[in-house]
Amino acid sequence: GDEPEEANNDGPIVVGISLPLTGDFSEPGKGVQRGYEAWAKITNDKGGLLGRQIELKILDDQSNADRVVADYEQLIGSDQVDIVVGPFSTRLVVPAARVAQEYGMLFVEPAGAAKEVFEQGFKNLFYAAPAVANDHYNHLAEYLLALPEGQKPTTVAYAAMDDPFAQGTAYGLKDKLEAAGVKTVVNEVYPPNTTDFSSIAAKIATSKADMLVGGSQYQDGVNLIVALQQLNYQPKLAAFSTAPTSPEFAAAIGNKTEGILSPTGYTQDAPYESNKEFVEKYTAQFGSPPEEDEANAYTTGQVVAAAITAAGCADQGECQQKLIDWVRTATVDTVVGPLSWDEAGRPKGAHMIQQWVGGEIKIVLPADAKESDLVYPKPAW
Amino acid sequence: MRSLETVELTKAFGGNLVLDKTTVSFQHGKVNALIGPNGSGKTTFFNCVTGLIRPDSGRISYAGADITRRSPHAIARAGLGRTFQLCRVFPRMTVLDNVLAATRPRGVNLLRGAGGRKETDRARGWLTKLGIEHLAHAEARNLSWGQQKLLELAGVLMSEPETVLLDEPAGGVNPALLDRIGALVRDLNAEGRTFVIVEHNMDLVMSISDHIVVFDRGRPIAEGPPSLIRTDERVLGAYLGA
Amino acid sequence: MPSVSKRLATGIAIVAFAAVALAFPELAPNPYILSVGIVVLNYAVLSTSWNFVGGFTGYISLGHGALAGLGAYGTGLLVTKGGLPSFVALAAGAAIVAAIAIPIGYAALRVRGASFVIVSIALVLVTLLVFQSWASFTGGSRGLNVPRPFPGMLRPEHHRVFFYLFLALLAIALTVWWLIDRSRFGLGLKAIREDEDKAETLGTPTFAYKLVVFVVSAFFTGLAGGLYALWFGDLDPIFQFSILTGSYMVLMALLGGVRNLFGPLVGALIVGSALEYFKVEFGNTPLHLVATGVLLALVVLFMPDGVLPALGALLRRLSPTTETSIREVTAGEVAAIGGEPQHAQSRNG
Amino acid sequence: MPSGALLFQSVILGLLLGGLYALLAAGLTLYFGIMRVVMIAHSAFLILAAYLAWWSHTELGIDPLLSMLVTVPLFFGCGVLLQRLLLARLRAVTLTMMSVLLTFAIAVVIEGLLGYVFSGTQRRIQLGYGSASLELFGGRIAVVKLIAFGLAGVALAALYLVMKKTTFGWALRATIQHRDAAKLVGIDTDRVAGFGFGLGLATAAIGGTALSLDTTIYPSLHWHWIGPLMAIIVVGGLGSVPGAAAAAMVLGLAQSLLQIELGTTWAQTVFYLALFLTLAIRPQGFFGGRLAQRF
Amino acid sequence: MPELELVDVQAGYGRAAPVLRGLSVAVPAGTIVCLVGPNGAGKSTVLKVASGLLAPRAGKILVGGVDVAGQGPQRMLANGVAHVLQGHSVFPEMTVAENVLLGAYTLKDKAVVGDRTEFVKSLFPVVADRWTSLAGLLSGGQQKQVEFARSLMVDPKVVLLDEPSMGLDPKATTTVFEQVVRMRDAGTAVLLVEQNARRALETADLGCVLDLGRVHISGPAAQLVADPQLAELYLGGRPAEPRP
Ligand SMILES: Nc1ncnc2c1ncn2[C@@H]1O[C@H](COP(=O)(O)OP(=O)(O)OP(=O)(O)O)[C@@H](O)[C@H]1O
Ligand SMILES: Nc1ncnc2c1ncn2[C@@H]1O[C@H](COP(=O)(O)OP(=O)(O)OP(=O)(O)O)[C@@H](O)[C@H]1O
Ligand SMILES: CC(C)C[C@H](N)C(=O)O
Ligand SMILES: [Mg+2]
Ligand SMILES: [Mg+2]
Repeated sequence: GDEPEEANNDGPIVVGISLPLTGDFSEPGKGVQRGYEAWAKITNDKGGLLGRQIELKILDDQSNADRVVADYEQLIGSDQVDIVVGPFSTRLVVPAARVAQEYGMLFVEPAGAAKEVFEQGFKNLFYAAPAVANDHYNHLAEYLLALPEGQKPTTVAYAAMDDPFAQGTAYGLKDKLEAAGVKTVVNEVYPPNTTDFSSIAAKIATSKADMLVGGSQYQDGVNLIVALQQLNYQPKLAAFSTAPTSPEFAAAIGNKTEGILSPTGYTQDAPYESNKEFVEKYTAQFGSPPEEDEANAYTTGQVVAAAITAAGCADQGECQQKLIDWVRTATVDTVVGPLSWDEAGRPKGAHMIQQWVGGEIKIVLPADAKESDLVYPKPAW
Repeated sequence: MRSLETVELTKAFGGNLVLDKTTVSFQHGKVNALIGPNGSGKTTFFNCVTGLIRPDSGRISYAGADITRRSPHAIARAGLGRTFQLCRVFPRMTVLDNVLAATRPRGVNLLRGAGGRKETDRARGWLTKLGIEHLAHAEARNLSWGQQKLLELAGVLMSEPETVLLDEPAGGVNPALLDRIGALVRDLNAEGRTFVIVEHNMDLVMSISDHIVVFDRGRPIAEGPPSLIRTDERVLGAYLGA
Repeated sequence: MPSVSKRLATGIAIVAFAAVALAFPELAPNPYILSVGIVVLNYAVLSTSWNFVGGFTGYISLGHGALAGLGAYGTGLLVTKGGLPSFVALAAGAAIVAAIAIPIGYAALRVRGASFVIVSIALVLVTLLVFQSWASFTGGSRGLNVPRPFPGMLRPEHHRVFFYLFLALLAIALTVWWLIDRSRFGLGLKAIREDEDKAETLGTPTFAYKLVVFVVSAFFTGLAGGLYALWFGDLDPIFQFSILTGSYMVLMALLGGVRNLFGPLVGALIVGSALEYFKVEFGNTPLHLVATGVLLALVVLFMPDGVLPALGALLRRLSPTTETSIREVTAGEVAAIGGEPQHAQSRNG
Repeated sequence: MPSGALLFQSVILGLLLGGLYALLAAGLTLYFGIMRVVMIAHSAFLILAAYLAWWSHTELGIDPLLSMLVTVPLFFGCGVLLQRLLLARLRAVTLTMMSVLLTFAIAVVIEGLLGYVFSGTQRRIQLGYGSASLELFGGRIAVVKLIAFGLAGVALAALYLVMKKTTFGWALRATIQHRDAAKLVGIDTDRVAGFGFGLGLATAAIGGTALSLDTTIYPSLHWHWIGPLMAIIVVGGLGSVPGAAAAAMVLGLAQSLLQIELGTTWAQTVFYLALFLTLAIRPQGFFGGRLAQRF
Repeated sequence: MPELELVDVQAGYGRAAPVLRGLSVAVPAGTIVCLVGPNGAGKSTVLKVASGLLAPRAGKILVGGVDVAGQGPQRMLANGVAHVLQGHSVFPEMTVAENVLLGAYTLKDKAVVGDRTEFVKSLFPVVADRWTSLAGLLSGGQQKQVEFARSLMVDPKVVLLDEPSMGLDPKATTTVFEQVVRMRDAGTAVLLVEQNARRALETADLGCVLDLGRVHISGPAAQLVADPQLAELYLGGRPAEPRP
């Protein structure tokens, strides 16, 4: 019996998720898990959706692309969940989305930011965050290129993990700077499982580049920074994707965080009213305020919820197409602001730039959202 | 007619010159023996001839053809079969399979079934002649030392080489059987097989061989029929001992 | 020489398995179970392919994962970059793997025992590095997406088709293994396993034999890898070129029994299902690794020859008739037999 | 063309790395060359030791180096037990082959347990002196790497002396080469083999601690190490501790220098190139060691 | 009381049928007992049982009157029982020196070890000449010489020799037999297995013919050599003609 029994329709809405709770992505993966749990709790406390409670079914894919497919296979084919949402990180999102597609299911995801995600011809995928990887640094690029000649960094070193997202962010910035004639002196790519960064660091350090851009997930960013500290390299500016927004970041690099930049799609003090509720209830539930990954997951939940409420159904079968069609044309208010998507599922917003200032990470760009001024050149680490 | 011969065959291991410009020849259709003190290079000589180790210099020819740099299996196919001094049997095969494995398939036959009726009977025949037929289905590694020695002999005979090189076939074999092995060698020789036997058991050597070559420090020091060798001064000095 | 009863038993077993296998897609309660079935079949084909080398020559390769990976990427790249039709690409891909296997085998088969194992491990790691670094061609760590051979086909149907494809491939691999096993070529290979030099001096061209069987093994491994690529769609170097894959092949073959035609299949059924079970059981923890490891250790320690031989031994102990086919004879008897073999035959009672 | 500064810096890094490789490879050489055991789990124990160092630092706040006071004897014990309880059960004939699988199993179990206890998260010790470094003619030497190098040197020397100069070393080699004969000259073969294994694991404890000072660790990291180490011991000549050390130094340096032109990933292939070359040209290895094809 | 005595010993390998079925031999001190028999009769097995390499399934093993059945080789050596294996048992990847010196593994007294080393070097030239080369690279016979030399490093109460002359050239063979006699004269109990049966029996005091794991016949060595049936079945062809 593949089609869901009627009983389903007043039982709980089962939401199937596979997450990298172990392996490379386990840190952000757990963040995403917290985000989903917060969403389920907050929604259920308000009486659930269509009068049905939300029930999460979470599997661990160990950051393993084979497992992620098997997991969604199991969730959809065997466990007959009503809704599926995405895992963390592009590398897992792409295969997962394909399974959903071939079962004709809606697939909203919190962490498939790289452009590749939207080039697979998915008809069911929507990325629930403000901007795709390549646009994460847009505001920073504008800022730098606007600097007067003397101050503008003239040489830049790039080091990016061979990961669609990580590279996407770094290269997005690289393209813009090179176009404006800023010289690239080092351009290193390293595989995800790299642990020894001393030789990459040696290249960067001896190149004496003004600015450093790291296309990182988490640990690789930390390792690179420590290796650079060992070689006593002091750039005028250093930007890393995702890593610096992670709770453990500061301690991991011996609290020498001052001036480090990072793009983010989310800030706890964002003005949107659903965000106030989120931050406060999340903090109540987990004891600490949410970060980007938690927010992305929560956003995903918000999008799905909106779709379900609008379509008035939540189960496998023809309902899924209704959901997809609705999201395609909708604009959903989320904790990261109003989101809408193009036909490939790209969000149409932009990321902000954060910087560590006085031991805290603060929004510094764009000017209208900033909580503090951008510190340039960055102090020594 | 000359069967197996070497010209200035030389092999040194590190500083140790084991075969020193050895020039010998063994007679076709005869039972030849190769004797000499421990470490005089007999086994090394066999290893070179059968291609298991490459000589440093010199030539090896068999039945007129130069086989110096050929690979062991090519040499075996050319008609030279051998046994090993420290027996080499296929430990986890049965005794029967050990002997069957010695049959030499060619070309398309490769994919044909192994161990046909005829072969099996021939194999058992050899085992019987050597007194280990009753062990046909035992695993070779469980055989006693001497039994393995006999099994190895059965193997090489099964492969029907034109020339058989035996490295100490009597080592550890019961003397009662030795007489039979001696007789067997004689019969096969009568059928036209050539033998080269390395052996320290002088009773056996003297009783079965037509032609004896004596090695000392990798050089032939004497050649000839048993009668001569038995009394040769150098041989007595270097090997037999007065 | 297998006894009649044993033959009968095997026959029945084969028919039974075939029947169940063919009916499985209909019996499977949902597409997920079917996909599990495919994974298990894939394992069966892989370990059977591995057993061409491991079983016959005794060369333990932990590197067959690399060959499977090459098959997968070969097929994938031929489809995406070469624009070949999926199944043409599959054949071509496997052929390429076989071709690549020639130089690899030529280098690797020169060393024996542990050195060979190390080379095989190195093979996996080196291919991983290449496919990770050569991003422009292979897609690097971002992986490679293989277009579906049957576009638009819904997933359950897609699974059904591939289940039968894998089943067919398994059948072919088993047949070839069986042919070699009973052939003189096979006997030569086994001789290599036992004592390579000795086999050589008996006139077996050991190197040629090893190389041939290695290439055959590589070909089937490549096919399995390629078919998997077509079924699965997403290739990621880390998982395509992983030592684990190769080790699973070894584990399964050993568990079943490397000297048996069906050993790897049995092993795959056990391990494959076990892996899935562990995954469901300890989904959120890496305990499935522990379970796998413990299983492997137990096999190595207590069933080094595999399940099937263990069962066989058990049966033999239960039925004393086949006990000790080794007669004991005194020197006297030996002497008596010696002359005329025909007595020997009559004594075989 | 890389700048002189970069070259010099790479040489320093290469040597420091080589030292660590040398120590890790030495342990493998011991099992493999002398005991005929392919110890796939060696690097897993390495990571285990690193985790213990990390744990005692973060949980108990003691310096990772002190953790060796516990881990070294602990690992020695494990080694003895491993050998006595598991490896001793393998048939001598198939020892090499089966040990591959058995130790592989152990490696996987360790990886799994590490993941279970510490999760798959990458860990890194945060040391006060973690980013400290000394200046040397314009090049920089990280203090932690220097410490690791020192540890490696000392451990290697000790190991070498034990194997070559003590009767234990003799007894161990005898035991492996002909167990019955060894028994018959009065060697307690079980005990000796056990100790031999313990010794190997003890080096893993030291190596792991050294490793933990300066790299991130995660449960599956051992796969990343086993390959290069295997290559090193073959190139160095199976069974030769000095050989392994020399090969490690050379390859470590080569890797570090190649990274300048080729980048991290391609540079790692140097190990496997060296491996294949060795087997093609000189299967017995380049620095002594014998009979590679034999076992 | 014999130095070594096996009483009704049953032994075998694994689950297979027994190899020794109730076998008894006694080796008095200062005597050479020679064990002969067809291949597979169980001679080596007897020695393995006596030296503790193989635990008997039943029966007594008395050393100096004390039952030591089931004790391992180490204990046996401590009891004064030494065993030289059949075939090749050098430590192939250790030098001749290491091999020989390991023979004295249990000896603590440096001086004694020194003297013995000199002695065996003088007996077997190859030991001296190849002192530093790996034993595994010696020729078959040279290895046997090294093994025998190794066994001479200790002087036990009981020596078990499994075909010590196999693969040796006539000179070395003579040396070995001389040493066997020397041991006997020094009061050692020697249990000698030989396929070079006639020569062995000529040297031995007592003989014992083994077949299918049982003692077929035993008695004074000289008597056995003379026995024509034995000759035919066990000792080979013609009765010994006195050699020149
Ligand atoms: N692989 C090797 N490496 C080094 N030396 C070797 C090697 N093989 C043999 N030798 C040396 O060559 C010499 C001759 O050895 P070989 O085995 O040919 O003697 P042999 O005549 O067969 O002696 P035996 O009668 O004892 O069998 C010996 O001194 C031996 O040490
Ligand atoms: N490891 C083993 N496993 C099983 N059976 C064995 C084993 N070793 C020997 N046998 C069997 O035990 C019997 C006696 O073996 P043993 O080695 O004692 O004979 P032997 O008298 O020494 O013969 P040889 O003169 O050939 O050395 C033989 O039939 C042999 O097949
Ligand atoms: C912004 C991040 C959550 C995106 C995610 N790291 C990715 O790989 O796409
Ligand atoms: Mg010889
Ligand atoms: Mg014996």
